[in-house]
Amino acid sequence: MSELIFAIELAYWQQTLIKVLVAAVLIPTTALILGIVFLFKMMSWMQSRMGPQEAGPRGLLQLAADGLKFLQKEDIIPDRADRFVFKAAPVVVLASTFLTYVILPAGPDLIIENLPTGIFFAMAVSSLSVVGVLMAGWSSSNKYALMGGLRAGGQLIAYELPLILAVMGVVIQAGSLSMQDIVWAQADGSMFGFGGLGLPFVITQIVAFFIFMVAIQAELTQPPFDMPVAESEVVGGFHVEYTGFRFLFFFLGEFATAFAFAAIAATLFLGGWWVPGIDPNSALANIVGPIALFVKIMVVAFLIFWFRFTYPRFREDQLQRFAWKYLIPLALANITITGILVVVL
Amino acid sequence: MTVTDSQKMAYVAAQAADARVNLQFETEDGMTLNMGPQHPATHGTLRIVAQLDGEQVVRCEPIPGYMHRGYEKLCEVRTYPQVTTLINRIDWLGSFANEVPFILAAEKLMDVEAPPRAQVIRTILFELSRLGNISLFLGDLGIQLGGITIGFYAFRDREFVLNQIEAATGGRFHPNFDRIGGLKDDLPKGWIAETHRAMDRMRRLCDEFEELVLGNEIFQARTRGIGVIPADIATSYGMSGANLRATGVDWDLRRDACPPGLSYDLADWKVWTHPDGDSYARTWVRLQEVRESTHIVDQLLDSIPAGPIMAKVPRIIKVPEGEAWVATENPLGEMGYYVVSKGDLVPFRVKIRSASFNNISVVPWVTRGVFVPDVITIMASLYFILGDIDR
Amino acid sequence: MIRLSSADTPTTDAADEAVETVTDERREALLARITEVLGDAVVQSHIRPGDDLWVRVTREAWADVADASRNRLGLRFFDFLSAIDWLPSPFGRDMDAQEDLDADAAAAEPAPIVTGYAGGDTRFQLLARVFDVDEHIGVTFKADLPDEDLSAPTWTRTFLGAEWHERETWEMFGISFTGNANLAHLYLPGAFEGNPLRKDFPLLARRVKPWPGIVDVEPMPGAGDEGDSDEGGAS
Amino acid sequence: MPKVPGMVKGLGVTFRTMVETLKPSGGPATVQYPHEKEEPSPRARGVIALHEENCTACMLCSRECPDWCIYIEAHKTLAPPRRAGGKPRQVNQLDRFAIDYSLCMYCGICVEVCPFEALFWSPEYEFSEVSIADLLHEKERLGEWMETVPDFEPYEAGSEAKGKKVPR
Repeated sequence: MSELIFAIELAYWQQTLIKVLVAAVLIPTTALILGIVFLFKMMSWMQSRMGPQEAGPRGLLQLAADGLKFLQKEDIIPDRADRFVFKAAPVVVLASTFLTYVILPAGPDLIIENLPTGIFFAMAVSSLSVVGVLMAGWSSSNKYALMGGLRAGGQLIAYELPLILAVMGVVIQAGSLSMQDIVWAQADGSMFGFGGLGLPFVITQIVAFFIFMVAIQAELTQPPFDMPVAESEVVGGFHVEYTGFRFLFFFLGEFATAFAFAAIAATLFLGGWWVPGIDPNSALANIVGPIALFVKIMVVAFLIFWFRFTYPRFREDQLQRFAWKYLIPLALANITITGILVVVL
Repeated sequence: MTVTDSQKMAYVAAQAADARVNLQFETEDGMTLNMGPQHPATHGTLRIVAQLDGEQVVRCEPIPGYMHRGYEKLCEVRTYPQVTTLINRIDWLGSFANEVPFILAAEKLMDVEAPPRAQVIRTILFELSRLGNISLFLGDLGIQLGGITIGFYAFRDREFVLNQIEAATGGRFHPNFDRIGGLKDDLPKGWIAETHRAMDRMRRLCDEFEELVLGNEIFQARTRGIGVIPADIATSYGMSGANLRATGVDWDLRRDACPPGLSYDLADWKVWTHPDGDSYARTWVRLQEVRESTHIVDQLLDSIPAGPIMAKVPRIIKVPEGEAWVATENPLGEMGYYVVSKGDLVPFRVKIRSASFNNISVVPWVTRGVFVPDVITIMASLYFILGDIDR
Repeated sequence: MIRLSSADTPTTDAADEAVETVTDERREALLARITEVLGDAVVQSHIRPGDDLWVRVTREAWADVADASRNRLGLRFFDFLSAIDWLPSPFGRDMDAQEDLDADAAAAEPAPIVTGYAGGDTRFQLLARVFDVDEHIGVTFKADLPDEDLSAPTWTRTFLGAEWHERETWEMFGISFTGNANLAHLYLPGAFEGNPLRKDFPLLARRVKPWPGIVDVEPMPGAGDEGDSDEGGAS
Repeated sequence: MPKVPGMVKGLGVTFRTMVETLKPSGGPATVQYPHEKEEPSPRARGVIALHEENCTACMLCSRECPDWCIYIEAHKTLAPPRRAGGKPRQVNQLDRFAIDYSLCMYCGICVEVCPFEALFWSPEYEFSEVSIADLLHEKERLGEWMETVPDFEPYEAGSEAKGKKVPR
């Protein structure tokens, strides 16, 4: 447990407080990192420009400045909006992100709460955001928001299924729902009898990895699945009426969720905090682990954002068809084959 | 002045009329989605009122006029050389191309012809403005469909074309370079070589567009079979340019009815058509047109004859009495000017036939029963410039 | 296409056309076909050899002209539809500000209306152009509209694209089209008064501000007026 | 060779561009505007400069301007004779020459019609103002632009146009 590093015995409430604070700091920080590195810098480079340059060294503080700007803005609530629901929606979205962070392991002992059903919990809470999105879309009393919210609702539910089914393959192979156990399973695994590199599940579960990446793209409502927020038709979709810090909540939620999903993908398929050559039981793993996890997250996030900046978007009916007709059968087939192989081998 | 008072009244009445339109739409069945006039999909201020049943469009009507500047009236108080400044701003992306048909109409009435060198340079600039215009279409289409990256590429490479237009004419967007009987000035040194390089950049943009957008399976799923316009409907609506050629009608004013004063016959080129008539076909035809256009420019650049650039015209231009209709194949389609002269300094009547006006009037016909995202695809693939609709 | 000459006589009968040395067989043939199909509806015509063909038809036959063009003459492509107000502008160029003020007073006796190619008897004329995309030949139709009844049959039954053009003509000239149910404002705000493209509609932009070019160089104190125009003489 | 799916090719395009942008030899297509500036072409129509000595207040530019944005005031005065012992000449003394850039359409007709080479285009473009009234440039301001007027470029081969010189 985390308190062991500091060799301090803490009371339960103290532990909880620290954990809450860590998560509360992590969410904006990770969102900022993703926003700066990918949304501002990488997108700019891919479009042959340099991105923001003025705020901070090489413009790295631009997003922080934007955040401050959002905080200063007037909080506008439309006249005919359902005020309570309108105000609650961003909180719901952010809460779902917040809860996802609870089960992310960053080292053998660095985890906020090692739930035995960790990945199941993550899938469950991440689908909470649908509720927030629908609340936002419905309460805004705006047709664009309504259309965006409904599209988002349909899309998030449709892609929740392939997401979970993709995870199932990994779970079957690891034999556990706990995030830590999945990492251990990959660290202890062996490739063709050679155990030095362990067995990142991306090798055996490449189909699941593909489905997972597609599904999180859709869950994040990013291109090519960004029809719910398509700015060229529904002008931002469910958050079209939000300003100031409420919009900031959505923004943070989007990028923190991207980070969380990237972390889950890194943990499930790339071995999480585990690095070949470092004894997972040593204290060193607690220091190298977060760095390794961060690097792996950035690799996954790079893929997510690379797709985002390259592809045009699907139409809503096309992406539904894609989910139900192709992704889900594929995921089911993957589970079946994995199950058979696990039993046979 | 009493007129301003009545204008004030007209404004109030207009607000009320707008409210009435909204009410009328609201009280009918289904949901009415009002896109614009300030909507990201309507680069410019075009309002689209769509009546929806779920996500399906029952009726969709574009409402232009938010940028109507009354050029036909304004032309009646401007002398012939002054008119070109004004009509630059009709299709503001292909601005030089706007001047040409008007100047040709005036030349026809005055019975003068530009010297060969001026004709070739005029044609080159005409094609450059086509490149500047359609390259932005390629980028804009990507942006409308969610792939924003190609938009930046288009802006990046269009810059080379605009730089060439600026280096020759002095104006990036509003060259005002065409004159009755020739051109304002000759080309600066080094321009030809630099333009060849710009053409290479444009061809690279075409390749990138093909790889990034046109070849993308998602893009094809979004555009193939969407917004199909048969040839019969297209001619009935008077659609022109790539929109008409995408319906399979082999009709290009540059080749088939090139007015004297442009020298397309010096180049060896091809008119592309596509039989499908859908959004993909329109995009494909435009992409091929950009490629073809770079080849036209390349060939003409190597065949600029030596000589003067202005024919002998009087300093004070009075155009003899008569009527003339000249249409050219502008980036957006057929643009024509019906100029009526009474032998005065100013034209008596100028009817401006702009391409987007006819091209966009087909929208109510083509959007029945499509989905809301397809409205965006169709509008983007029909490609309009608001100044070209509203004039 | 080679431009041969321009006929500058504004009103030329089809008969006069033969006098000219240059003839344009394709357009003559098209005109013959039009006359054959439309019969009495053709009032007058004019050909500029190698350039264009104008045909003036009766107002009553206006809708038949569209139908015949598209379905029988092969002129399938609808180019545009508009109108001309042949009234000489009572405001001049709106430029010579001082003269303008005088012109306002003189507007009571308007100059005679002179119409263009293919003639005309009325102040307002409809103007429309159709094209044959296979034969690459076009024709401009005109029709007279009497002042007391500015209306014509609609073209929208034949050419769907005519709807917007008719709406524009309706609001700009005040010409209504019977059969076009959707004559709503296209460009102008809902309750705009007046028809801007009529010649007697003033262009406000040119009237609210004095023309800066009217100012002249102040003469030498005590000097005569003879030095007034020496430098400006180039204009 | 099997066909590469278009979606994969697209990824290649964006990745290539990123590498191109980050490469020292490539670099971005943009410039960081206030710190570095692109050189506009010498013919660029940025702002109109007035060479006051050449202006004879003939009013041509003002009359040809489609936007009515040039204001000229002048009076006649006696100038010293050209040759010693000659008669004093009567010339136009320019009192005011102003261009309202909030109306100007940058068409260049005034520069073109000027028979005495008093107006020139300068590619300078940085003269935006907070207040629209400040866009009315009087003759002193227009005279200052004269320094920024570049020399006329030589013409492309085959041209018969005569090169012109900018009075300095």
